[in-house]
Amino acid sequence: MSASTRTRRTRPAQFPWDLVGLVLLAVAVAFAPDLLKALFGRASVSYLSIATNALSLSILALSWDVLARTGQLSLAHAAFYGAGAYTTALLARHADVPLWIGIPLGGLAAVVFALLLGAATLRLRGIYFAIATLSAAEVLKAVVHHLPTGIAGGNAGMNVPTLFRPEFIAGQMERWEVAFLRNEAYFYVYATLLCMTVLASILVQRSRLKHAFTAIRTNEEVAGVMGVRPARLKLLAFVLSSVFVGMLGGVEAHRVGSVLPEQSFSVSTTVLALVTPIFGGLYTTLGPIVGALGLSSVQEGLRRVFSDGYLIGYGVVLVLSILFMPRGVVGLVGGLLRRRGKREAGR
Amino acid sequence: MDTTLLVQALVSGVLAAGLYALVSVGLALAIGVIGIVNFAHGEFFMVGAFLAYQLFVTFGIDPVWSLFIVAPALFALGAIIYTSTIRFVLKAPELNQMLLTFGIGIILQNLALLIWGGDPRTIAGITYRGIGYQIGGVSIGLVPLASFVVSLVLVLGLYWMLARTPLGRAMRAVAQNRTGAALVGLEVNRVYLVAFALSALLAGIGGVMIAVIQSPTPVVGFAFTLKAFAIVVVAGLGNIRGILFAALFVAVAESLVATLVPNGDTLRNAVFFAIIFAVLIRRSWRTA
Amino acid sequence: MIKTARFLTSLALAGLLGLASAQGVSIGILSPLTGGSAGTGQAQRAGFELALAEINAAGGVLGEPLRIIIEDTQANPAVGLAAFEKLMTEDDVEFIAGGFSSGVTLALVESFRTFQPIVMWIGGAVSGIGIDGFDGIEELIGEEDWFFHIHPWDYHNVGAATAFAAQTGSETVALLHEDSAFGGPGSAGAQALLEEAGMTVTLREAFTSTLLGGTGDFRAAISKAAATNADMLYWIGYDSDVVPLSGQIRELNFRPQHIFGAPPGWPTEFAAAPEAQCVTGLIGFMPNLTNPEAIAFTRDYRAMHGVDPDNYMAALAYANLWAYADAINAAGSTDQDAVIAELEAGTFRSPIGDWSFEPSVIAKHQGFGEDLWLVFQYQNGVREIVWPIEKATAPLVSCR
Amino acid sequence: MSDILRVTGLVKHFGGLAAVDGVSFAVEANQIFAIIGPNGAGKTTTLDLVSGLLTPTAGRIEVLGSDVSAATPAQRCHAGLGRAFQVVQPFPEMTLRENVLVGALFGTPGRTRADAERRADAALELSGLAALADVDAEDLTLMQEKRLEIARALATEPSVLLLDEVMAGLRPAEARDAVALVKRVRDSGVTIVFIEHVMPVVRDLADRVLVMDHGKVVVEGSYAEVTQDARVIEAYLGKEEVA
Repeated sequence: MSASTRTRRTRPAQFPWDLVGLVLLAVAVAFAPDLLKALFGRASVSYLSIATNALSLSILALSWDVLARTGQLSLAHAAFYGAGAYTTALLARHADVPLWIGIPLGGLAAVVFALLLGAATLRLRGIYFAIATLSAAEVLKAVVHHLPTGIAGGNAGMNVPTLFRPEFIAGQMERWEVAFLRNEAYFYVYATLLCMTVLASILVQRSRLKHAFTAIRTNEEVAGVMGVRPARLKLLAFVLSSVFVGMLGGVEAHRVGSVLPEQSFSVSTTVLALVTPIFGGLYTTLGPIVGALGLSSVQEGLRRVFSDGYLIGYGVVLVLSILFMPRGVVGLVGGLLRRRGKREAGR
Repeated sequence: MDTTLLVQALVSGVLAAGLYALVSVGLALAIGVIGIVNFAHGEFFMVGAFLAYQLFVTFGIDPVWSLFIVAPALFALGAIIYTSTIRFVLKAPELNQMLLTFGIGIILQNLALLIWGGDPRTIAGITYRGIGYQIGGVSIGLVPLASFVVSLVLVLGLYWMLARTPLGRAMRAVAQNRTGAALVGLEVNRVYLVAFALSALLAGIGGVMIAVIQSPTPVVGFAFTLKAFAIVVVAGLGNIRGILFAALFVAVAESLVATLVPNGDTLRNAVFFAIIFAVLIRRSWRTA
Repeated sequence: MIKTARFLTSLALAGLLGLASAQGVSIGILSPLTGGSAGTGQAQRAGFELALAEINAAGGVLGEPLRIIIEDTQANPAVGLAAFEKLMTEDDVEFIAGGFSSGVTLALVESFRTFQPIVMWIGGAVSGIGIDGFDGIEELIGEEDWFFHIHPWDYHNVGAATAFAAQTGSETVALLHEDSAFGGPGSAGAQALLEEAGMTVTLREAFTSTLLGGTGDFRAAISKAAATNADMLYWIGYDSDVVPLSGQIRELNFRPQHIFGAPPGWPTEFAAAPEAQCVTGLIGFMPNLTNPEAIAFTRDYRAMHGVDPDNYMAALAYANLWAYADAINAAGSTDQDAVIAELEAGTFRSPIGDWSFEPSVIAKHQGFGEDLWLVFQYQNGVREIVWPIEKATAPLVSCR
Repeated sequence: MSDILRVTGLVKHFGGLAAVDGVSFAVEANQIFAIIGPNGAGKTTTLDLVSGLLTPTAGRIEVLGSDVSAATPAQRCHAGLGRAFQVVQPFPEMTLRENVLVGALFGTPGRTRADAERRADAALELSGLAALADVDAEDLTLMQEKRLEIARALATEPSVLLLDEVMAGLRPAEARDAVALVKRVRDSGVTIVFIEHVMPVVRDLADRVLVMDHGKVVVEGSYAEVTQDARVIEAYLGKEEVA
């Protein structure tokens, strides 16, 4: 056997690149705001804002991927996001609880919806599953839209207070530094949420769940006969996936100051959740994150260069990427490394 | 609720089913024969609408006639897109195909935005948009009636083609068994090409109709495609007759709810997707 | 074709522009240039570009050429927020213009408060007044010194529409409205005002706009309105709803005396459609206004962009940029207090005529109110202004 | 209780068709039990019913004395049923070891990772696949795939192993290897129920033989007994395998 195949063993003695990566990620995001500030001064406010949007996409993508590892191609991510956003907004509006409570409860609401949806769709596969989840998401959107105005604001939506309101003290700091403090705080919240998602993903990948998920994805019947309990694990994947999206929806509702049916349950949220991991590399922890950072950078870069039609370039990147990197960015890089490994082993 | 309103709701629902079915069969062809989940189907629809618009504005061609230009044009566009991209991902996982077609959709949509702008366009100088035949207080619109008839003819024509012609038989053979079909000497790639181009053509014709009914915009295809996906799936992949029934059922249900319930129009999508969800879930739990 | 050319030039010049150093005054603009609201954003940009060319031809601002930096919000709150913060911290602008979509505006409120640049806004019409438990833009930042709102508030829109409706002689009105933050609160306000004016609202019925996932089959809602046999059909929706609604009203043989629509804009070519005949609409600017400013604006806009300024957002954007140029020039510096003082004191040019900032219900600085609005009527393929009477180019005719 | 698997009155209707129609049989511990019959006799359906992939219309299935008729496939696996498929279905994205590890990890609840890995290696060893442990499962020959099917099922530590035509498509030399493998498995203490078309294999392996036709049991007995049975000869008339 060549060295390359041996490295794919699942022995516990293997070096824990993933956990080290998570620690590096945590350290990197911990220092990123100050580093950006030191390097770019006031522009760091803007970069933090863009980075926060990229983190948001990463959470969306990675959580989608976790669910997809069981073969469940969900088109309900907007519903998880919206359920979290609306729950958070409702709590902020009607219940006198601290704002922070709303976010985990937003995650919880998403989990409840996900469990109901997951249980109903257990027997559906492939595109049938996808369309059923899409339909459920559209129905939830309509239900929220048609809740009495006094409860959820109806078509006008609801205001959601900001989580951070750093105070401007004239003479002590500049206005952009106040914005920096707020963006930094949001950045850390998003980053924490991403680290939690990454940790969940890593724990799945390191545990027997990885094999169970892969088995269910590739052949649910065979997996069942081999003792894997598909129903239970598919629901577990739904929980792991929805909880982070729900919390993301809650945090984002605070950050953008409002929830609206069209905005909080937008199909484009679902589509981005699906497209990003494919671009980056499916069924891995790294792929969806690389995909999110990659696509965010591509789009931001293009819009800075072309005032018009920058999204055409974005579309071209997507098309070319799938033609030339069928296994995503991570798959391409991994493949190149493996090939090099094989060559060296052959020497 | 008086009966006139009810009958009107039924008539409107039945007529709306035609366009639903037309958009759906094109998509069904792509999914059923080639196995491609085409996220850009709505953009073919949109391109068809803008072409009809442009032909009207530039050459004064009535959409009734531009149908015969737009259809081959979309066939060609479908063929080009198939040859340049789709055929390279036939064996790739369906998620890859989704990303590819999503990318194609973004390109087409933003090209349209660049060329035609974001403002809604209008094919203005046609006389038939507002015509309705009044029968006992119930109105039958000329445009919806015509689009219903054309859609029905096309869908049945496709059904006939799949059942009776050599090309149709080839498509069914390929749909059922890719490797087997290749063995009996069918040029699978050619069949795929035609199926995909035909799918774009059907979308394009739907687009011409929509250009008459409403305003072409870069995002005009979205609402229809979302529903078309659901109809195709609920009918069962490759089941053309099922599409007709599914389209009829959901369109009439939508129309009834929109009419009978206060603010019912805003419940259309909810009704539509609730039906789709219920059918899919029920079916999955019924079969053991 | 012009747009394609512009795209290609932007390709070529992108690098060069990036290198050009920012002397002079820069104004940051937020606009939805892609997505479903792209039409509005593009109209705004066209208006800004025309004003920019004129301002710079007239000597610029403080003796230097004025610069504008347009950022696409995609009508997405998170994207809009990042775009605003880019303008503030990377481009170091001190003045913000543009705006559309209340969702995006609400996302910007907190950051506006932090940076407190002068924000002169032509979007975000949701005042929040009259909606229980919801704070709109006027309620949130209307009182701020640095906030200047040019576009009328929702109650202005409805007030103008109702004033028009009242003088048509209609006694009964059926109200159809799209069901988002635009048409929902708007229709509630409209019903209250119509009833206050002594009219009977026979029906208030919501529909899903084609812009927001509807498939454009409005027959159910129209049938219900027709069944009430109202004198006037008054609808609030989006631009892309105009054609299907108007067609289906005819098709269903609904013949009220007046068909009155209040979308943000009207599809340009619709005038030539037979079913447009006698339809009336609320609009902020018309190319056939006869005041000299409008004639000049329409002429120059056509020369620059090759099309008519049909979307009134172009006129508002034009007014927006000129107000900045005039106020900064009058202040003689970019000092914020001085510019605010000039904005408060000044009278500015616009295609609609001279205007200035006055207080509204809450807001300290409100540009246009009900006075912005015109009602036109499609009469034999031409859009005639029928209201207010002093600007009318033709008398209102009944559809019956 | 020496019957390790007992099936009573098993019925399965597909629409109006009775694919399995009142099948009953019992398998004793450490037996090799063959199910034979012409195509469409309902053999694979019977195995699918036993392993829980299909829900029976009627009937009862007991493993080691406990009723598993309403259990999920996973629960039956945990109760001691292992299954190898006729159409080999490896998980292509995994290596052989990972394929087998799935069975080892999940086939018996509460097993530690280290234990499971040991058992997976043992199953690979027993199936003669140890050398290929790190190869991707998509790159196998048919014989290797069949071995993998068995290894995977073995890793679940079954009391009863259900084998569906493991010899189909194998060359004679490979088939001999497979027979030896099945015997080794039995010798390790596993009861085996297998479906087979190749009669010499049945003769070499089976302690008892159940003959099915049209969803019903024709006869059950030793190889010698059933091959003498007139109904069996009729059912197989013209089939050269009998000869």
